[in-house]
Amino acid sequence: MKVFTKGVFRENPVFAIVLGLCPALAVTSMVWNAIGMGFGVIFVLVCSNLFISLLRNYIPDEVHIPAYIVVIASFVTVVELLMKAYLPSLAASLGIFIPLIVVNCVILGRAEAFASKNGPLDSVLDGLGMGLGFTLALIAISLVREVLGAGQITLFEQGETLVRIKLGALNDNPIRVFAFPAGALIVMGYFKSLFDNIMKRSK
Amino acid sequence: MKDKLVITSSPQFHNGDSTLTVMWSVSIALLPAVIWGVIMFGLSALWIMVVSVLSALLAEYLLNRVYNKSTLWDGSAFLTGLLIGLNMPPDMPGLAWIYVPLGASFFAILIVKGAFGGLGNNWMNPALGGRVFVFFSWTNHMTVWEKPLVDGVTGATPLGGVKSGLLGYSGSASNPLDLLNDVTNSNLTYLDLFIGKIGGSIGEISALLLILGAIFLIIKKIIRWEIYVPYLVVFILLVWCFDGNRFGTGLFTGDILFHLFTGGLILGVFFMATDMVTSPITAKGMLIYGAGCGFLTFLFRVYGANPEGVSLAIIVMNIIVPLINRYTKPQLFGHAKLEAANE
Amino acid sequence: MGVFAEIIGILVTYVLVSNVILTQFLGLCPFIGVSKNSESAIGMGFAVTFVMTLATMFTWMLYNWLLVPAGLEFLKVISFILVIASLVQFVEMFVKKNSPALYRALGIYLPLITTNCAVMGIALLVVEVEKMSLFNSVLAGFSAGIGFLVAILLMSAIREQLEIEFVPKGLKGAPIAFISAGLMAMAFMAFDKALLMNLVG
Amino acid sequence: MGSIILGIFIAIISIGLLGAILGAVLSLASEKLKVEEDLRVKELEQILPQYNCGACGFSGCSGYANAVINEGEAINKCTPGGPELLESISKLLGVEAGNLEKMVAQVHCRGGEKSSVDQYKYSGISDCNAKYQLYSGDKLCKFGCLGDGSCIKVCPVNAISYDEENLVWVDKEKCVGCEKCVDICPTNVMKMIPYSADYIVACSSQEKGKVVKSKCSVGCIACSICVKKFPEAGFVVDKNLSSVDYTIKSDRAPVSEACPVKCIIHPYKETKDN
Amino acid sequence: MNKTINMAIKLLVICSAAAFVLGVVNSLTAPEIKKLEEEAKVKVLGELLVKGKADPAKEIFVENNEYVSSYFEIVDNGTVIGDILYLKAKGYGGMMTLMASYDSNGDLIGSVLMNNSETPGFGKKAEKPDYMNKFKGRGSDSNPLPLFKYQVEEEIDTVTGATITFMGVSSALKKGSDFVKGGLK
Amino acid sequence: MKLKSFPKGGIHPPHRKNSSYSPDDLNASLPSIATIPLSQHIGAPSKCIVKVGDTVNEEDLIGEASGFVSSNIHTSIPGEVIEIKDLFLPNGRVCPAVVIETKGEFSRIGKSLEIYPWDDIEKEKLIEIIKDSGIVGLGGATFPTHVKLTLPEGFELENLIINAAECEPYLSSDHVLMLEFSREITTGLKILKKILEPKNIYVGMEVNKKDAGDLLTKTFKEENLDASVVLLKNKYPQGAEKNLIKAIIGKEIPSGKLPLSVGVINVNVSTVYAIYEAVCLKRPLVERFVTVGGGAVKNPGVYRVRVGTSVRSLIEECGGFTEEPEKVIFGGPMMGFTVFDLDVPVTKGTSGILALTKKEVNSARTTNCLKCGRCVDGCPMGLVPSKLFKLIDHNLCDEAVENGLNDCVECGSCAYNCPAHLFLVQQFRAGKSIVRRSKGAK
Ligand SMILES: Cc1cc2nc3c(=O)[nH]c(=O)nc-3n(C[C@H](O)[C@H](O)[C@H](O)COP(=O)(O)O)c2cc1C
Ligand SMILES: Cc1cc2nc3c(=O)[nH]c(=O)nc-3n(C[C@H](O)[C@H](O)[C@H](O)COP(=O)(O)O)c2cc1C
Ligand SMILES: Cc1cc2nc3c(=O)[nH]c(=O)nc-3n(C[C@H](O)[C@H](O)[C@H](O)COP(=O)(O)O)c2cc1C
Ligand SMILES: Cc1cc2nc3c(=O)[nH]c(=O)nc-3n(C[C@H](O)[C@H](O)[C@H](O)CO)c2cc1C
Ligand code: SF4
Ligand code: SF4
Ligand code: SF4
Ligand code: SF4
Ligand code: FES
Repeated sequence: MKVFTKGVFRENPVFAIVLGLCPALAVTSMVWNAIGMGFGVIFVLVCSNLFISLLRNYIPDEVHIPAYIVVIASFVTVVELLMKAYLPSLAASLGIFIPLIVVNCVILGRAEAFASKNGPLDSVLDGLGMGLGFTLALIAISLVREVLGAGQITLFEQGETLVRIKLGALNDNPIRVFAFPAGALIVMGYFKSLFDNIMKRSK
Repeated sequence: MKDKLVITSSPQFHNGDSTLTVMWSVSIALLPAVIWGVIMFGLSALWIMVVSVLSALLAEYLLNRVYNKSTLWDGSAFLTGLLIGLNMPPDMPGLAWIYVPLGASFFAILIVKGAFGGLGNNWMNPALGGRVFVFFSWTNHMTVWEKPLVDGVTGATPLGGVKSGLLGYSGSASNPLDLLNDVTNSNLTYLDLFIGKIGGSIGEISALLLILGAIFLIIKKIIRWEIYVPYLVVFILLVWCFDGNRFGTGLFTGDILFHLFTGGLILGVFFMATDMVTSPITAKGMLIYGAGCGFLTFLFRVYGANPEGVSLAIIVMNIIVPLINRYTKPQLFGHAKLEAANE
Repeated sequence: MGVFAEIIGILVTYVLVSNVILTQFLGLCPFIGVSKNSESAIGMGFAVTFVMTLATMFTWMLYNWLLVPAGLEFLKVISFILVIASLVQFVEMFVKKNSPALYRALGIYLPLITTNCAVMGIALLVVEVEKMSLFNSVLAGFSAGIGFLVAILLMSAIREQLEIEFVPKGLKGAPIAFISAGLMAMAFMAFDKALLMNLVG
Repeated sequence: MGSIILGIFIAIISIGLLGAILGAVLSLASEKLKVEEDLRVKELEQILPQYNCGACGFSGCSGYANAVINEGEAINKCTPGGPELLESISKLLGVEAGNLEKMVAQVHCRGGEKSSVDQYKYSGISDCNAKYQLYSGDKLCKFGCLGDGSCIKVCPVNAISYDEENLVWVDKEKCVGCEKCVDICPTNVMKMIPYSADYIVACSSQEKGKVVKSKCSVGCIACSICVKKFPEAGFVVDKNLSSVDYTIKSDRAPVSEACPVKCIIHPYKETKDN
Repeated sequence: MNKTINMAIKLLVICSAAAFVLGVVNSLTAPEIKKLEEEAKVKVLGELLVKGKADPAKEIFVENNEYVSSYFEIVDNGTVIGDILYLKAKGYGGMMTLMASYDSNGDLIGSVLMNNSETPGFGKKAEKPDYMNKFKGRGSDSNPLPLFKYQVEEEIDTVTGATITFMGVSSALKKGSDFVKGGLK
Repeated sequence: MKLKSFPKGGIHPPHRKNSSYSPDDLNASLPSIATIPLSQHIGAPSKCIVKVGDTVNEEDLIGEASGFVSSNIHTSIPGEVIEIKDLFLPNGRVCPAVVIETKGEFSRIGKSLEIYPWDDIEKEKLIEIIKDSGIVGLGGATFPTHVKLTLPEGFELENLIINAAECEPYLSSDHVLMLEFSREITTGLKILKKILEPKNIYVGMEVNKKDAGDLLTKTFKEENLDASVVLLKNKYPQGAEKNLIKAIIGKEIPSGKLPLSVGVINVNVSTVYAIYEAVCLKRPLVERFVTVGGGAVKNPGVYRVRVGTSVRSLIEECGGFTEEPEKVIFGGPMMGFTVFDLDVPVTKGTSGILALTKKEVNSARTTNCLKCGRCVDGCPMGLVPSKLFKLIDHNLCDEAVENGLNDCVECGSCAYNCPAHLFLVQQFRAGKSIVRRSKGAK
């Protein structure tokens, strides 16, 4: 259980380790994008952790990095292709950040640090925890950003199906800067500060 | 005889200037422009400035409470609020006249200044940070221009008029003023621009009154020539050289007067670029910074998508100030020789 | 408008208008992680520039000369990352062997670059989205690297200054760095595309 | 269907080849370009988390490993690794904490606003070292705590805070014994004591009892009651000042009671949180 | 050397396996993606055509025109009733591409904003059909295409804060109309 | 004529000098009780050679130099030692002081001056006399003069620079001295010339003392001394050794080096006069010129005061206070020290005693630094005081040293102009002390 929860909070990849920032900031102007991105990452993390922990004894040490990368890249491609085929508008708004999951240091880091040393069950749990932590962080950032920057919360969007809560006056004149990179970074700054303080208290 | 004398470290006396006097002097220097804004645009302008100043003070008060300080009346928050007010369009629809200046002041004081530790620690000009924030957030409100009340001539700001005018223009005007008059059906003169009978932000329109305020600050040795002179010189030179191209009159035909008296240049040059907190600390650094501001103002104003260039130019230069400070340290006394000797 | 204008255009685009960090959200991890002091920031900046230039070149060739003719565009992620990872490793070994001084200055930043999404991001961008020519791609890679260098250099100067300012305790360190970066990004919105268009056509 | 299989086939061939070629090149290169490395660096690198995040202030995990081994960098810079990592590094490098008793810092002065007499009206920086430049501080007693908290500023773990009399006080649970506060304190009133110390003599004045009395109501007047009445309790009076010999274990509560100026006190108590 | 070969072979195996998996996934998703692209094209043509048919394959490229890059004909029952133009326009976020269809008089039948990097909430509004509807049916000398914002009714709702996009779109559409009226030259 | 000055930094505080005086009234009255500290110089404190109850004659030795860099101390009045007590000196140090109550005869008062010939005395012997007379630098640093005058073997001195800049506001002791004793100063210079054999002699002074400069030039000519008066701009700190030398001969003393490294010895003009007295009158240093001034003093003026006289009696002599002073300062307002006790005695280094009113002090609440750069403009040493301040505040003293902390001469130009009223100089002193301490620990 600890394997699972530490990724969610204490070792949260975005807030504690400050990695995987680009997607955390780039795709968080809409909650739905954050959810989509988060699930992509969870999928890749879980699958690659599982495979790597299964294969860990067969992969020679000298080429373990390229081998891991290939495994990860394959799952990333799978995500990309599936998303393009079945969730095209999400794929369009996530843009190159889907293929970039492959360079998200969290994933390779977990493969190296955890999956290559632990059994499949633990590795899957670890991947799930880390991925969930990542997703929750993204959702938190995107909630603030979409509410302030667009005055709405978009929970799902595909074709004609749209689950979106509009927030009255804010929706008419949202504080648009929060939808831009500038706002993302500022929101992230305050989140990080908040997170640090909570961690300090809980110690 | 008192029982105890005051013990301090040397020096034991002081020239008498203080943060307080500096900040309030700037506010006083801005007073003519404030009054002119109200005369030209009426009470709506006054209310906008009241909102921005009050909310700046409120934000400062909140920070004071959180960090246990007492800087509410040191003049800096007031001045920031005032400058924000002066940088607002004179009329905004609906409730925008409340939430736009309020948003700008809050962003300026709480984030641009407060997050860094308050007065003196911020690297970006708070008032301009706040203004740019609302400009990008509520562009629709920030680009609506009302007519001046007295001798009203044009709705658009001169620069905005010229910029959008140029897009679809097919007339024969060969300088910005003619173009403006042509597009907006008015007959402005350079004197109108200078005195401030034009559209624009509340406090930017009257070059004359702003220059008077600036002279007051120059006399009081509050603003430094190392900033405003290179700013003006570089800007004027570039305008003179290249602005004519836009009107098809070739090099060295730019309309200097038009550019000098429009678009908040004077306000920016003398009151905002000179903010000591966000400008370099050495004279050499200030020269570089001033020149950079001039260059960027020209670039943004003449080639950028937004009609305004001054505020963006200054905050972009603010980013570079720490770097400038790092590379323009003065030569330490007695070290030049030492280094030479060591080599 | 000749080649010259095009070159300037690409440079300005990737350094200012579409700065990798401040407008594209690429390469933020090292940007926050390695900007605490200027020396390492400069080292990182040059290392990124170097790798990015090479990486865009190799991936462009791979994509346009191998993947596209064979109809294998879907393999771009896996092949790009292989190329980039190997490239970084190779460069690292090469520099270490041949120029220990350069290695000390730049090489130590190389391992960080494999997981820097700016490298991969720009490589994908130029071949897939922008569909540039080889020369332009390499130039774009180089310019994006310079954009990274500029951003991280400015950031490091700001952070070094903040180090001795009286930033509130809770915001010291990474949080204030993010906020500063946010303000930088806001100011960089001044460099809009229209500016570029009007300048170089 | 055929074309699909053909496509997959081409994919396998080309990526497989790419992988093989790159693998071969890299392995060849790694042999040709091999540089001897300190094995310990490699080992340390292995146990670091490999996030290469730069949180340690170095260029990635290997940079940090290198700095630890070759430049003697502190081993606690990797925040992502957490305490477990710290433990394994210290195991690897054999840097043991040792079994000496933990020492903590404490202020040996209780002359707060109410108890001590001022010499002059100070106006200047609120910092002990700065104040010390002017006649060694504004208190009449030159041995006491100036109360401006230079120590608070340097303490890396925020172990020092003000108590209700606006004198500083160390929380011995938080203190990690780095002695930074001892180094910064201009009056040397901050001293190290064992973690287990139950009582301290909260005064540092080496002046004669009478003089002390005129300057501060809680200063040690060297009356020697603690020594004479309780010879077993381990108190020593030297240079007009009593102190405790902590190697002697004894019940010191009665001594504290007996001290006429009440400067023998517990080294732990509540502080204002601020 | 043995080691090298060993490593190369292992990587080869891993890569091949990965490529195999991806090949399979790709073969499953590729038709789906293709279908989506087709649908998008049909939708665009639907907005551009009221009647008649167009064959994009017969695209004619135009040299040295600041606004029109290429065009192809709309054919109804064998007669050419108009043209579809690819237009270039200057927007806030750089160059934009438009597709616009005109009848032979130069009246606008329909238009769609294609590639652009305008700001969501501002210029991006021009992607919406009701934005373009403001231009529909205009173009002849008696009913000219609007060039300035005030020439469009209810301008406040749709185009506020995006003058640059508007000017870009409107001038491109106008130049397109002129191009058609001028006999495609 | 273009006035010389140092090129960089410097400030222009108001002069507030008052150099009117009447020659007859120059001597302050003799103290009935003199408190004479045993450390009035840089270097090792002197060793006390009297005890309570001893009777001493005027100008008797009471403290003996306890090393090479140390100085003799003489009593300024005849009488009985009634107490030896610890005393806080204005510079914050504690040292023992001998308290003497007047008794017996003053040896010189009312007697005609006897001028002893010195032409035949050798160099070494002259330095010996200076040492025995307890002469220390009177420009403020109180560095034992005999040490300064002892040149390294075979060293040929280029320039002797006499510091008569007196750039501190309020102070005019050196000015009055020069107006009154130009002939004696000239003789003192001749003695120095014999000891040091410099190629050139310059007397540097701010142009506000032009009258004294003209008088000196005239006297030099009459006395056939080859020395030139250099008039300098009124700019603080023109009198700081490094800046003075830069202004006059254009050379910069390398950081951490002595003036000797650019071939200069720099002596204050009062010190020159003290040398004259020691050699020609056989009189040790027991008296000096002190400016009493400041808005709170009724009759400000310049007086010749015996070492050991208390501030209280000196101020009473000037008519007392007109209003309560905010601060009482030893020295000038830029570099001087405040005191909390009016019983502190005048020492060899006391060039002025100022009682400033609240209005003159102009203090205000400190705020954060505004980065206005006025401190940078004012600093004659090319430092960035605002940065140093923050570095020290963040305990980065080593970095502060890299940024030139130890080059700061504590002139106060930075703090004088600082709109944030930051205590810059105090911070630098604290920083230096921390650095010194940590160096000592290592
Ligand atoms: C963040 C931002 C995004 C903008 N996006 C667009 C845009 O997409 N299209 C456009 O024409 N103008 C855009 N603008 C430009 C401003 O809206 C410009 O000032 C406006 O076009 C002025 O026209 P107005 O008179 O309609 O307000 C943008 C401005 C900002 C600050
Ligand atoms: C520790 C120390 C040693 C000195 N040694 C010499 C010396 O050997 N020769 C000399 O001419 N001056 C010496 N000086 C005197 C300095 O040159 C200078 O006159 C003195 O520090 C006072 O200068 P100021 O008031 O400008 O600070 C020394 C000063 C100090 C503090
Ligand atoms: C800021 C500053 C100002 C000074 N101003 C004077 C001055 O006005 N007159 C003076 O004689 N010495 C002044 N001094 C002291 C000189 O630097 C130097 O110590 C002195 O001239 C040496 O002569 P002395 O050893 O005879 O005192 C000043 C020193 C400093 C640091
Ligand atoms: C000459 C001068 C110009 C100033 N300009 C500005 C300004 O443009 N914007 C602002 O927020 N504050 C300005 N201030 C006030 C103050 O410096 C500012 O609030 C600080 O940046 C806050 O740290 C100015 C102050 C002075 C003395
Ligand atoms: S213990 Fe020392 S450093 Fe701490 S407040 Fe007291 S005097 Fe200052
Ligand atoms: S500075 Fe170090 S020794 Fe002092 S209290 Fe803090 S942790 Fe303890
Ligand atoms: S006190 Fe030091 S820092 Fe300040 S001006 Fe003088 S030399 Fe410069
Ligand atoms: S003079 Fe004062 S406020 Fe101005 S920069 Fe220097 S320290 Fe800061
Ligand atoms: S996620 Fe982009 S660099 Fe880390």
